[in-house]
Amino acid sequence: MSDLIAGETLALIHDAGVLANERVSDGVYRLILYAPDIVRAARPGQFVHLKLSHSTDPLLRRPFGIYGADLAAGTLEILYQVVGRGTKLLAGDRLGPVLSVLGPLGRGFTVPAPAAPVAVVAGGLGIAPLCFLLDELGAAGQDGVLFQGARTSDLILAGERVARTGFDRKTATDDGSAGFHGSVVELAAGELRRGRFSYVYAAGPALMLKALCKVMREAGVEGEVSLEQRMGCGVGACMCCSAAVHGYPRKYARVCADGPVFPAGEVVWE
Amino acid sequence: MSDLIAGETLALIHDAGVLANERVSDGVYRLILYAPDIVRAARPGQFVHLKLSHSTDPLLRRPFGIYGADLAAGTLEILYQVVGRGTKLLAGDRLGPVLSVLGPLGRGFTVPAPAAPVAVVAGGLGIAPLCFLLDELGAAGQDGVLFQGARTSDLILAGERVARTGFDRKTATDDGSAGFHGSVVELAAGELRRGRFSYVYAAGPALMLKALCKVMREAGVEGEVSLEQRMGCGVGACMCCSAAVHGYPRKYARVCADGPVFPAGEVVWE
Amino acid sequence: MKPDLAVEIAGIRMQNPVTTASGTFGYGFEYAKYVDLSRLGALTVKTITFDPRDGNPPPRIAETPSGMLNAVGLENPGVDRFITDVLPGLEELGIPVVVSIAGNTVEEYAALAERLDPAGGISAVEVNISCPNVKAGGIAFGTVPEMAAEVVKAVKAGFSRPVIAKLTPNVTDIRSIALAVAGAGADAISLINTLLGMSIDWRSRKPLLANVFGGLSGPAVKPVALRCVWQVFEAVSLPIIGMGGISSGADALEFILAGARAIAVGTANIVNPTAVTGVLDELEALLVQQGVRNVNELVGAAHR
Amino acid sequence: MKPDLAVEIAGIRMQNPVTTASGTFGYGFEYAKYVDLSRLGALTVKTITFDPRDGNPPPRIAETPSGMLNAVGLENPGVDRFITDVLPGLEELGIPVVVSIAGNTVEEYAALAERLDPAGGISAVEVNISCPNVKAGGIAFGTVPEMAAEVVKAVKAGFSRPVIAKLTPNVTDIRSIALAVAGAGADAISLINTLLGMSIDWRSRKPLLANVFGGLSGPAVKPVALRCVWQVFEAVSLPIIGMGGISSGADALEFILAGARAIAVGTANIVNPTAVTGVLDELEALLVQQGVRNVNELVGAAHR
Ligand SMILES: Cc1cc2nc3c(=O)[nH]c(=O)nc-3n(C[C@H](O)[C@H](O)[C@H](O)COP(=O)(O)OP(=O)(O)OC[C@H]3O[C@@H](n4cnc5c(N)ncnc54)[C@H](O)[C@@H]3O)c2cc1C
Ligand SMILES: Cc1cc2nc3c(=O)[nH]c(=O)nc-3n(C[C@H](O)[C@H](O)[C@H](O)COP(=O)(O)OP(=O)(O)OC[C@H]3O[C@@H](n4cnc5c(N)ncnc54)[C@H](O)[C@@H]3O)c2cc1C
Ligand SMILES: Cc1cc2nc3c(=O)[nH]c(=O)nc-3n(C[C@H](O)[C@H](O)[C@H](O)COP(=O)(O)O)c2cc1C
Ligand SMILES: Cc1cc2nc3c(=O)[nH]c(=O)nc-3n(C[C@H](O)[C@H](O)[C@H](O)COP(=O)(O)O)c2cc1C
Ligand code: FES
Ligand code: FES
Repeated sequence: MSDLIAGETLALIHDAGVLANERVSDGVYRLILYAPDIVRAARPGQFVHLKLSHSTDPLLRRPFGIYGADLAAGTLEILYQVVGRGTKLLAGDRLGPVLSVLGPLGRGFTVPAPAAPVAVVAGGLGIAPLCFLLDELGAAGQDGVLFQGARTSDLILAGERVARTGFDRKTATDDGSAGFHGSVVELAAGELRRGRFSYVYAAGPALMLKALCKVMREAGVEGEVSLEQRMGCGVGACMCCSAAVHGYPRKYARVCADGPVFPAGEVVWE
Repeated sequence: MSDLIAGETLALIHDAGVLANERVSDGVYRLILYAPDIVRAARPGQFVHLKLSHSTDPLLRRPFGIYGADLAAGTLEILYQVVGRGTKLLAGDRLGPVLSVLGPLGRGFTVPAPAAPVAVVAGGLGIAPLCFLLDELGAAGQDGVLFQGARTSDLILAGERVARTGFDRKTATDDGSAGFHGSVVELAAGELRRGRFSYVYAAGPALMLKALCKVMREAGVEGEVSLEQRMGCGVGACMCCSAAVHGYPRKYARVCADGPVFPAGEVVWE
Repeated sequence: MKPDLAVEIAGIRMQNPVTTASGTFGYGFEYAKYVDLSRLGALTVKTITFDPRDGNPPPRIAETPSGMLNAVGLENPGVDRFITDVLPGLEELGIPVVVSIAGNTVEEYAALAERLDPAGGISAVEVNISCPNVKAGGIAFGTVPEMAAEVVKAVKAGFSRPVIAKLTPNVTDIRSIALAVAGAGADAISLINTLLGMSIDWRSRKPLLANVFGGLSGPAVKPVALRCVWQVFEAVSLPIIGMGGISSGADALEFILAGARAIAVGTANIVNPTAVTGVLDELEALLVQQGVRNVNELVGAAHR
Repeated sequence: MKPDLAVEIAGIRMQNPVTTASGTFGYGFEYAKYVDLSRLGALTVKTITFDPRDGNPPPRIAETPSGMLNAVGLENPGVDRFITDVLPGLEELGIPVVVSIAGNTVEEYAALAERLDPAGGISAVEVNISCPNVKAGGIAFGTVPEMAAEVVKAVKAGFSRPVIAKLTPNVTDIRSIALAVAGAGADAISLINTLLGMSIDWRSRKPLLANVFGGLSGPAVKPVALRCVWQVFEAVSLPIIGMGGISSGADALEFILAGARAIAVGTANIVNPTAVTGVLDELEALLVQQGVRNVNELVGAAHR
């Protein structure tokens, strides 16, 4: 029945105070919300669905992975990039003091990992949910390596946050401005093929995940990937966020409720 | 050709800085904009057309009479009441630092008055454009009496502004909480019928203006009234703001471009 | 004083006029943690078809000014799994359940009606006739009066409780469709379904939806929906369930004044999981404010 | 590199694809102080009728989510005053002028065409067929293929320059109307006119527009308009002038990709008097950004 009834995670909807909303890099911002109840329930890989205007335009909520959840402070962190109307509003000067937050939503990463050491592979903003994962893997005493890729050095984000988790980091940039000159999948492929890691977690652009899944299959290593899809409700009802994944009663799974994290081997890439 | 081509008033569209936006009474606010070019061109009875959101909802501009225009400071003042979505946004905490202002628009009051002493009759927020008129009548050395009505004493607005013009003020409230207990038209009717005034200016709710025009006709005194109508463009092009007024090639005049101020005797009241 | 909110649609007693628009509220369960489902006037569930359907490939959704396009393509588990897995849970809610059905042939509609008829816990079926008729070259059943009537007749023949016909606004004259389904025995009319639209991504120079076309819904369509309710109210005497962009109590009231006896909340659920009870609470507050004792007094009042 | 923006619609050379939507830009003069009119690809003026028309009683406008309703009712000075008072001023602009015409009978359309034919300074007429045909019981000409064709034929017979047919989206199948007007000799197709809608004031419990119904326009209708352009582009080979909610260069580009050779800015003018040149400037900037040398390359490109 998993396709008919949403998982019994606790999810809430309420207006959260905006504590900070600051630029951290070119077109990238960090948002800190006061949302203690959501923080208490949040698991790595889950997301929150934010309403960015009080008007009917833009109409829909926007999904963002949970970057950090500070139980003591009751704060939730989001790391986001300005790409369109909604994120522009989010970064703009008319945001207002509170935001309607729906979450935590979806099924996150498996913690602790079924096996360690782990490879954590991040592309671009994919680092956001993976930071929260690193926090929890660290707390569970598991270790591994973070492979982090981006277009350019300025977008190798979250340096301090990663450092605090104690995980090793290897970086790659498309333009060679930092670390390995090339894709993060190429960077990680050698070690994956050599069987250095027992489990993989990944988030990032679809093309990167597709390439990674190919390497993982060849290397015979299992893991989980976080998918992105345009969403409506975020709660598993509207069937708008489908992605082709094996193991569901029909062809498509719902990214919002069955995912966003799926077993790497089950995702069907066109 | 007045029905086909808008009057050759100078009108501008630009983003004006919001200098102040403060509550002056229950649900009534005063907005101060920095708009020196508009101030230079503004005449009493004209209005500005404000865009209250950067989104497509609410879509249309909102018309507001010019309450004050300070040439030296380059500031334009609006006095407005919160009645619906647009004015709620205007009074809200997400307004932002600048507003798109189109104006000054329309044909205002005749200044100086064709004959004095004048009766200036204001109902509710109708006081806003009439304050600017009082400034200019005063500057032209003309005198008369302001009859000011409102629902209740809190809405007898602009006391200080009126005091500065030196005009006498007589007030009326529907609930008797200040001045004459009844309508401002009843209050003014006696003196109008006795021929105490040579000319009348009025602005306020349609029903009040209709009643006043009846009194004026009976008393044989001429004057001008400022009409309100739902508007689109504000510049005389879309034909959305019509009001039945004699003296135009067809049945309807455009409130935005032929008015908002019309000869009292020409307005057709249903 | 608490106003009387109860209404009757084709013999179904609803404790208030508020239901959910098919396809925007899943099968109800998904919203159980946000909304007390037992407060709804009725629950209208996502359209089911005879066989399971995968639906369209993604992307299936695009945002538009004050609206959204969807091209879900009627993804659903099919009538049999619906009856075994979903229906038992719905019966427990204690509110009327409306089951939306669709088919590509008249026979498919008839088969659905027959399969659902013996199942317990269904107060009415809503016939979604916006689907393409595969036998008539893909013309939607709901766009031709005779075809719409034929579907309704077939469902009436196989289903012993009330049948609601849900009309599409993508027609030249919605009154002629309403008259046709009324003549065919429909017990009530739901409207509107989505407006046919599309969206283009100028960067990729491609349609944004994999399916090219999608259905437009949300506040943007409210003026069209109100007009359809108004026209149908004047054309036929069947009770109307109005929908299209309702996201507040004031919106709901406007539909009631235009002639709707019940109203459905659709896209607003997708924006806000508590929307449907929000609309209900606001509607009740407005009626109190206006001193209305019984909501039925206002049905179609704007025509008077 | 500056892209080539010139397009040709039915033999009319436009320096760029941007024109104004009839009725939203008056006769042009009203905007002369906000916009350099000589920069437009063409000026399309407000619909004129044979006799002067008072239009509908107020209120004529209502705001809706991301849109507006209007019920102006074709207020205009009539063809004779248009020719004597307005046309001479338009000729001086040095850009193509498109005159929109409407009538309640086929004869009225024909009479308008004949009256305008000898007048100088008109590049084309745009036939607004959204009006009710008084002889056919008030059914809009544009909703029945045969009636639409008849009007176009009558105008073609009386007018020696290009004739543009402007279609209404309030039909079951816009392709059938497009095919009919193409068959009747239309030289180009404009679309869309407004969607039929209404608005209710829940406080007064009355329709907000004195006319009850009005035409919905603005960003809200963009998905419907794009869909119509897409469908008509696939159905007929005539050049298309696309409109419906265009308020940015990106919007304009989406219509071009869907199949419009020219585009018109409508409601956006009402919101912002400089909208039409704003759209033009943004469109040009987008083409530069994308390295497009000639805008004609993109017409219909999303179909490929
Ligand atoms: C589970 C999940 C987690 C995400 N986490 C993050 C994060 O931590 N940081 C971050 O910067 N971004 C994240 N994204 C992507 C983020 O949701 C989009 O960048 C954002 O919705 C774009 O909104 P916009 O209005 O600026 O863009 P527009 O392109 O104007 O948006 C138009 C519509 O498309 C949708 N859309 C556009 N891009 C995406 C996308 N990549 N994924 C889903 N919907 C999209 C929007 O939500 C909106 O409905 C995540 C997406 C998903 C699905
Ligand atoms: C020439 C002129 C001068 C005005 N001067 C003032 C002033 O100085 N102070 C002030 O408080 N108000 C003034 N008004 C009225 C003011 O324009 C409306 O109160 C305002 O538009 C309401 O907007 P809303 O979104 O809050 O209300 P809503 O009811 O949500 O607005 C919906 C639509 O109706 C229109 N509308 C509603 N009420 C009116 C109205 N009375 N007149 C015109 N359009 C209306 C809105 O502009 C909008 O398009 C003036 C109106 C006109 C025509
Ligand atoms: C995501 C989505 C899925 C829908 N699925 C269905 C459906 O399965 N059956 C149906 O009859 N209508 C379906 N509709 C249409 C709605 O029931 C409703 O008629 C329409 O959206 C207008 O109402 P709204 O503007 O409140 O959403 C769907 C609408 C949306 C947005
Ligand atoms: C106030 C107003 C008046 C209009 N008058 C006419 C008209 O006289 N003739 C016509 O063919 N279309 C008329 N239209 C329709 C527009 O030309 C255009 O087809 C429609 O508004 C869609 O474009 P938009 O969304 O950009 O406004 C009018 C639209 C508005 C908003
Ligand atoms: S977004 Fe609605 S089901 Fe996933
Ligand atoms: S508002 Fe457009 S003509 Fe007056």
